[in-house]
Amino acid sequence: MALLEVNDVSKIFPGVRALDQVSFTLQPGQVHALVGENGAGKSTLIKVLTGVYQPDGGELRYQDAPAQFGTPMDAQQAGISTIYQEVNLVPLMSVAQNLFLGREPRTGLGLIDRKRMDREAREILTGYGVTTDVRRQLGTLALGAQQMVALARAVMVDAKVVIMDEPTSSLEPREVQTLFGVIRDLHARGIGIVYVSHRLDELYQICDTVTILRDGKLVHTGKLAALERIKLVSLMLGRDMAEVRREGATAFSGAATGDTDAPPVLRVRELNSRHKLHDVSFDVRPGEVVGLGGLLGAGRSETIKAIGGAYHLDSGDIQVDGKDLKKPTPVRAVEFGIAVQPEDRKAEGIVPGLSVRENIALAVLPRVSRFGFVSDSKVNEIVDRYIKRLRIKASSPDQAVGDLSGGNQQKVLLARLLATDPKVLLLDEPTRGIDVGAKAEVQSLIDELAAEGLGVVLVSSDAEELVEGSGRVVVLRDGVVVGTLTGNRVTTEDLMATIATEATREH
Amino acid sequence: MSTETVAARPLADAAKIKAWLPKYGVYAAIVLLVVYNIFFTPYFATWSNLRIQLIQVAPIVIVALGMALVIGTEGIDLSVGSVMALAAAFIPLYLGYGVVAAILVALLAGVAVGLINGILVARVGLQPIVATLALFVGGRGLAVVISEGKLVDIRNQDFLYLGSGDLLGIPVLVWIAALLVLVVGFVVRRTVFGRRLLAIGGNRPAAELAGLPVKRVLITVYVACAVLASIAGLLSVARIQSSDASSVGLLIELSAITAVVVGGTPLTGGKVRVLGTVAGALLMQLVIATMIKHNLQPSTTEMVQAVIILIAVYVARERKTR
Amino acid sequence: MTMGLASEPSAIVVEDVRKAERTDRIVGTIQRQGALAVLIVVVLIALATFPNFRSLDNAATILVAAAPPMLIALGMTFVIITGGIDLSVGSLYVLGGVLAAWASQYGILAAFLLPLAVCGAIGVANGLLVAYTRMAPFIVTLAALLGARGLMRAISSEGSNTYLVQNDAFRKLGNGSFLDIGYQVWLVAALVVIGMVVLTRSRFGSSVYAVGGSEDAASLMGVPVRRTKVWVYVLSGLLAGLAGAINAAKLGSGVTVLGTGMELDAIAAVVIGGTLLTGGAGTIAGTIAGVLLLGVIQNLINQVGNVNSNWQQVISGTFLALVVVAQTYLVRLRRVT
Amino acid sequence: KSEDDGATASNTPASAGAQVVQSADPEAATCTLEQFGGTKFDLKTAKVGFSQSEKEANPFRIAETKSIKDEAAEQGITNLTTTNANSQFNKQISDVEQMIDSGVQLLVIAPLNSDGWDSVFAKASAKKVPIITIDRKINADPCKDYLTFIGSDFAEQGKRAADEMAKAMGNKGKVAILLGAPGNNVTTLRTSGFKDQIAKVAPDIQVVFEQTGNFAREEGQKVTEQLLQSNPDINGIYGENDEMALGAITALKGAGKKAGDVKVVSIDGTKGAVQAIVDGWASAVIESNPRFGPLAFETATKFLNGEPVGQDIIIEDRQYGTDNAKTDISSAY
Ligand SMILES: Nc1ncnc2c1ncn2[C@@H]1O[C@H](COP(=O)(O)OP(=O)(O)OP(=O)(O)O)[C@@H](O)[C@H]1O
Ligand SMILES: Nc1ncnc2c1ncn2[C@@H]1O[C@H](COP(=O)(O)OP(=O)(O)OP(=O)(O)O)[C@@H](O)[C@H]1O
Ligand SMILES: [Mg+2]
Ligand SMILES: [Mg+2]
Repeated sequence: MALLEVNDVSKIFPGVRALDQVSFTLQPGQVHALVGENGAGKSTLIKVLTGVYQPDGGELRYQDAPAQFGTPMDAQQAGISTIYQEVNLVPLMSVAQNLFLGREPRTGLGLIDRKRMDREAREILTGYGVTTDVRRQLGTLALGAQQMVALARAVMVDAKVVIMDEPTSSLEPREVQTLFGVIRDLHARGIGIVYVSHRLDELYQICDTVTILRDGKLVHTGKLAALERIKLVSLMLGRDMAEVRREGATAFSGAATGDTDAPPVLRVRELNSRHKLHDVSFDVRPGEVVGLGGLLGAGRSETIKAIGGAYHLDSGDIQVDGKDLKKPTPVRAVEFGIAVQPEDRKAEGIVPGLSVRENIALAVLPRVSRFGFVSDSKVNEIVDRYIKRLRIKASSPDQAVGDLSGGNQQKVLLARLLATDPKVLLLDEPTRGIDVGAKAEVQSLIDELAAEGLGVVLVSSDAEELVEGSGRVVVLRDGVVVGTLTGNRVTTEDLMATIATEATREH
Repeated sequence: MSTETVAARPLADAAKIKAWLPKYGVYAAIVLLVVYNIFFTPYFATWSNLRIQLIQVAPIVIVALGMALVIGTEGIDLSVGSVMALAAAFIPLYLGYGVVAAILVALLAGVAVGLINGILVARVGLQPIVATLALFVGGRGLAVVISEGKLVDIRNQDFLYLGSGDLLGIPVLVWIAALLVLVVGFVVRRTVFGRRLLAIGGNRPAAELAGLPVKRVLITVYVACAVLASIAGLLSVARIQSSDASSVGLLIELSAITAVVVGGTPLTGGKVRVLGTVAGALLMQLVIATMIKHNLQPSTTEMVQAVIILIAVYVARERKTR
Repeated sequence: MTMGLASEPSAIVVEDVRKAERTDRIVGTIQRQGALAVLIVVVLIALATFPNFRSLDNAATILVAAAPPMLIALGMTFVIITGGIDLSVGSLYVLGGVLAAWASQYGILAAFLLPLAVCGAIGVANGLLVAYTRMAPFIVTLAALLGARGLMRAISSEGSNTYLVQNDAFRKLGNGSFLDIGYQVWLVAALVVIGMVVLTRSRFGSSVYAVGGSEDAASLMGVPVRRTKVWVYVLSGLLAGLAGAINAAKLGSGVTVLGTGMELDAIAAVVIGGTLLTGGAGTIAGTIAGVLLLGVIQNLINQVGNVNSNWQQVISGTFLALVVVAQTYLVRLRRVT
Repeated sequence: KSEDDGATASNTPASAGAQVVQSADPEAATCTLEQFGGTKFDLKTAKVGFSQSEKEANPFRIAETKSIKDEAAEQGITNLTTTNANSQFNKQISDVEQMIDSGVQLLVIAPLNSDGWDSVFAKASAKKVPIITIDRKINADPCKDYLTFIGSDFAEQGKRAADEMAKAMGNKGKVAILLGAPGNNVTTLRTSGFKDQIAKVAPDIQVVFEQTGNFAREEGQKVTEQLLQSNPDINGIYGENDEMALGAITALKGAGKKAGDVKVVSIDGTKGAVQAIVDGWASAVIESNPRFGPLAFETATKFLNGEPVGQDIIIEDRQYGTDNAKTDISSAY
């Protein structure tokens, strides 16, 4: 008996066949991995399953009966809970309101019983390791905590199917473990789970079945354990196994330590920002990749933004190539050769409505123009160069960036940074939410750039990526530097140990 | 296979029209209205008529250009009418020092208002509609205070030439408007400022992080909008040959916003359609002209305008992006 | 539910979180009560300066005058919280008044039902267009502003025909009072309280915040986004029509020369009251303070007396800017610390 | 206010162009203090309120407010409060109510609208505050709801404009009307008075075109430009105020017409319009006199002294034509 089943569904968007006669079956108690490159159609399939999109062809069956969900609400009421890819909660509403939206406990008069709602929310969230005041605005929580709220919300109801679209992309190891605990529990209760992730380790840890999509088509479905990792990747990419085998876990060639004698290109001293950063200091040498490690909320993003002039600092010194960057603003930071790639690509990175060309040239306009008039030839020169160098896949430089896949959006963003000829690159989660192929490209690019003499600061929640990519890792906790890993201590184990040691805050 | 191509054909045509309408719908509407008028309105297809419509639409076009820039940054400027009033109030006061002096003072008034709006929006961080509401309310009052409530007849022929003169058979007013359309079109397409403006409208946090001088660009946009409005104000004065701060530019903000939006510039920013804006203003002008020429009552005119705005915007609305 | 693993957060995080929470709450309070604070200060100064301001009659006059704008701003608050805007309210207000005056010949019930029906219907049209065609609310309701005014002119011989209220009970409602406070103030107060309960304590209210906070998220979370949007415009239309009706009752006729700029006043009041034009946040208490603030300023300018009308405008504009700027800074001050 | 705007305001001495009351019909209704039911008070020390309807942004309103203030000073009235509704009717209502609350004993009101004064009357009658309405009449009971109305007869102005138009056009041709702001009883009466009278005295004159110019010069100009284009055979333009007529004249000039080709008649009597007669562009201007101060306070004084005052005090409006424009232009405002 299948719990949820689609047969030969198709979904066509203008210009794209996002799903092409895909079939998919979920059994009760199954933890079903759904994998594929960026743009393979995973999210689209999920949205078809849950009533966000209506399929252009094919049949949907739920509990062995034909089904049709007009809205996400219908699917929810039928017992299909979903955590969509982007954290889809309402940031301005309270945590409790988000948790209960649409199913608030009510008093006899039909009014929302706020006390009960808050109390229950507190109880539920404690179970997920979120101990914040539930009356707080959700948006003030870290992404990971928000994701846990979304998870709690999805699992709270009496669901028969729980669908998770990349739930771990913004979670920390600790939280991932919480999530896995929840999944095992659901599995034990016979609930069907669809699990989408680009992190292969996770899939092998908790999934029993796998369905692989490529370019909107079904390429494989079956037991996961029976599928070799390399085979899985080669199916996803549609490439030869041998080719895949050569490349390894990440595309980093080795820890970039730079020239140990050279003076630092970036020198950060005693950054302080209320509640967030306390005396954060570190150096980055030319050619060196310095990783920033720590749990979510450790202050890594704040550190990066503060150096880039986009986060308020109460005190602190920043030097680029020996020159003092006083009162940093984004404009001055760019002038000093600092380029920041923000964590949230959609909200703070790309300008979705503008073309690839305009996005890449955005930060260097003065350099490609005379008397305020933009020179098309100069722009094209730069744009062509970076499209080639970063292998950006776009139908043309005039395509709107919003229409590209996540990985390519990320590359466009990197191209914009590189076009400014930076001395220091500050990368916050550069590979978040992009597929294996694109990830590898970005990683090797980071290597290349470091080799060319740039100083790189890398933030990543992927411990493996952090350790393999960085020559040195500065570990933060609660806005304090709690340790620095160098040389052969740059390992996942040491990273975890440093994060876990009880810090004594000195100030 | 063959059945598929046959079936796909009309589909493709429908899709083509769907893609075409948002872009060219306004122009199509203008054509329709002109055709209707040629058949049903006496003396419509004449040069003198074209001339009048162009003269009348010119000030609205000029204001709408500035409005389009502001809307491109995801803003809005309600104070344009008040700026026109301020410009009008200053003209007679300084005409004694010469036409150039008077024009400069009027433009300076625009700069001042634009700076205030821009600073309120960019530095203080007020929402544009509220920031400009203050000057919408206070600006006209100030203009009337400055002019002491007097309506002043303008007799300076050099100045009046701007409003009623001809150059190569085309009204000076129309030349000026056309020139400004070209300049704004060029600025939007070809200059650093134009691209920054669109980026800010498209994603302000991203523009900030990319190191664009966001505040400066925003302030400049509001100044440009106000200066364009003050140009419209002084041209209006030259055209009606008198300065009346209490009535010039009344409610023009709504006409300008309508022109911009009907012309296909979304209120959500990140995109500016300069020619569309001109077409939008022209369409509304033609609607009003048609109503007047057929001697219809204001009630009818207003209801027809409402319907046309809705149709135009419905047709031109953005396809949902991801 | 006790699922998953509870992990003890470190003491430092807890402390930090607490601090952040306190800040959050203060920010929220100021944002909500900023207008109230300004209102209190202004009223205190006025009480000390103008003897006539102190009279109960004057207070009653301010309240009565604020009644229709309050209703309109109430509806506008809902609309703005969903991230929309309703420019048609000024026109609906006049239209409602004209319809109420005309219908009063058929009794007091008709005098209420007709404007509610017509303005509600225009609200439905606004809502449907905004919700189902993705046209910008600004432009949809701008068209409705024109259309409703056209309709009002069409039924009043281009505005030259003023219908007189024919029903004494209806007229009484406009001018009578209970405990020295006009009936309409009581009516508006009751509706405002209902509005507050609906906004903060009903599922519809939650939906309104959710839609404004993040439309996509709301729809994925199963909030009936479109239905919510339609309803807020209906609500706004109904309240504007009702405001027109009670004003007609007070004036004893369906005056046609009203309402221009009323939508902007309402927006200003709502924004002064701390509601974000971007949607997702706002309170009715703030809106009340905003409406009263505008009313009190008007009253004060009159108390000073003999202020040239043009200076009055300059003063109102400046004051508006000051209040909004002050509020913004208050909020920011808290956020930085 | 809108029915009259004008050219450059001037500092004409108050005496020039003072209002003159039409010789009243002896049968006409009057009102006394006793009838009204008020109590006598001393005007000089009394609290007096004046509510202006529109911004003092045009000659008519400027002259009107100034006349009230000047005359109050002249009479030694020290406690005069003025408010201005900025064309917002609800504001005028609450302005007046607020003045009543603050204890004014006499009200002079320039109403924005003729209807909608119920709540004000309810308040005023409770305190027996006499109300003098000037320039526009309120539809209510004189000597009960309000004391008296002082002002012009707008329908009569329209009629006289029609007479002048008929004369200027030689009783035949096509005429266009530039209407005032819609929904305004000044517009309504000036239109109906004009059309009725034209039908009566010159049935060969056709009114072929009626469009609003909202009492504004620019709109008068725009509408005229359109109308000249679509109706090239127009011989006469009736502007319901001087401003629109002046706009029309600018349009006529722009269309290459010569002075006198199209006859222009308007109402108000501003300097600019009278000058247009002198220049040959306009044929006649009917005056609407804004100098209400002296008459208003004279009426109030009489009333407080117990003498009867008329319930409708209609002033004599002069008119300007080719014969007297040059000589009388100094008394235009
Ligand atoms: N609303 C939409 N309109 C047009 N095209 C779309 C839309 N949503 C998705 N697509 C396209 O459909 C394809 C499949 O997208 P989908 O989001 O399902 O991929 P995915 O497998 O979830 O990728 P990722 O791993 O990046 O999340 C892509 O080419 C995408 O560009
Ligand atoms: N599990 C949690 N529960 C409640 N609050 C949390 C949790 N995790 C983080 N926070 C709060 O979120 C805030 C900062 O999160 P933010 O994402 O900005 O930190 P970050 O160090 O930049 O994260 P990252 O390292 O992932 O970039 C902190 O103030 C912290 O109190
Ligand atoms: Mg996806
Ligand atoms: Mg972060």
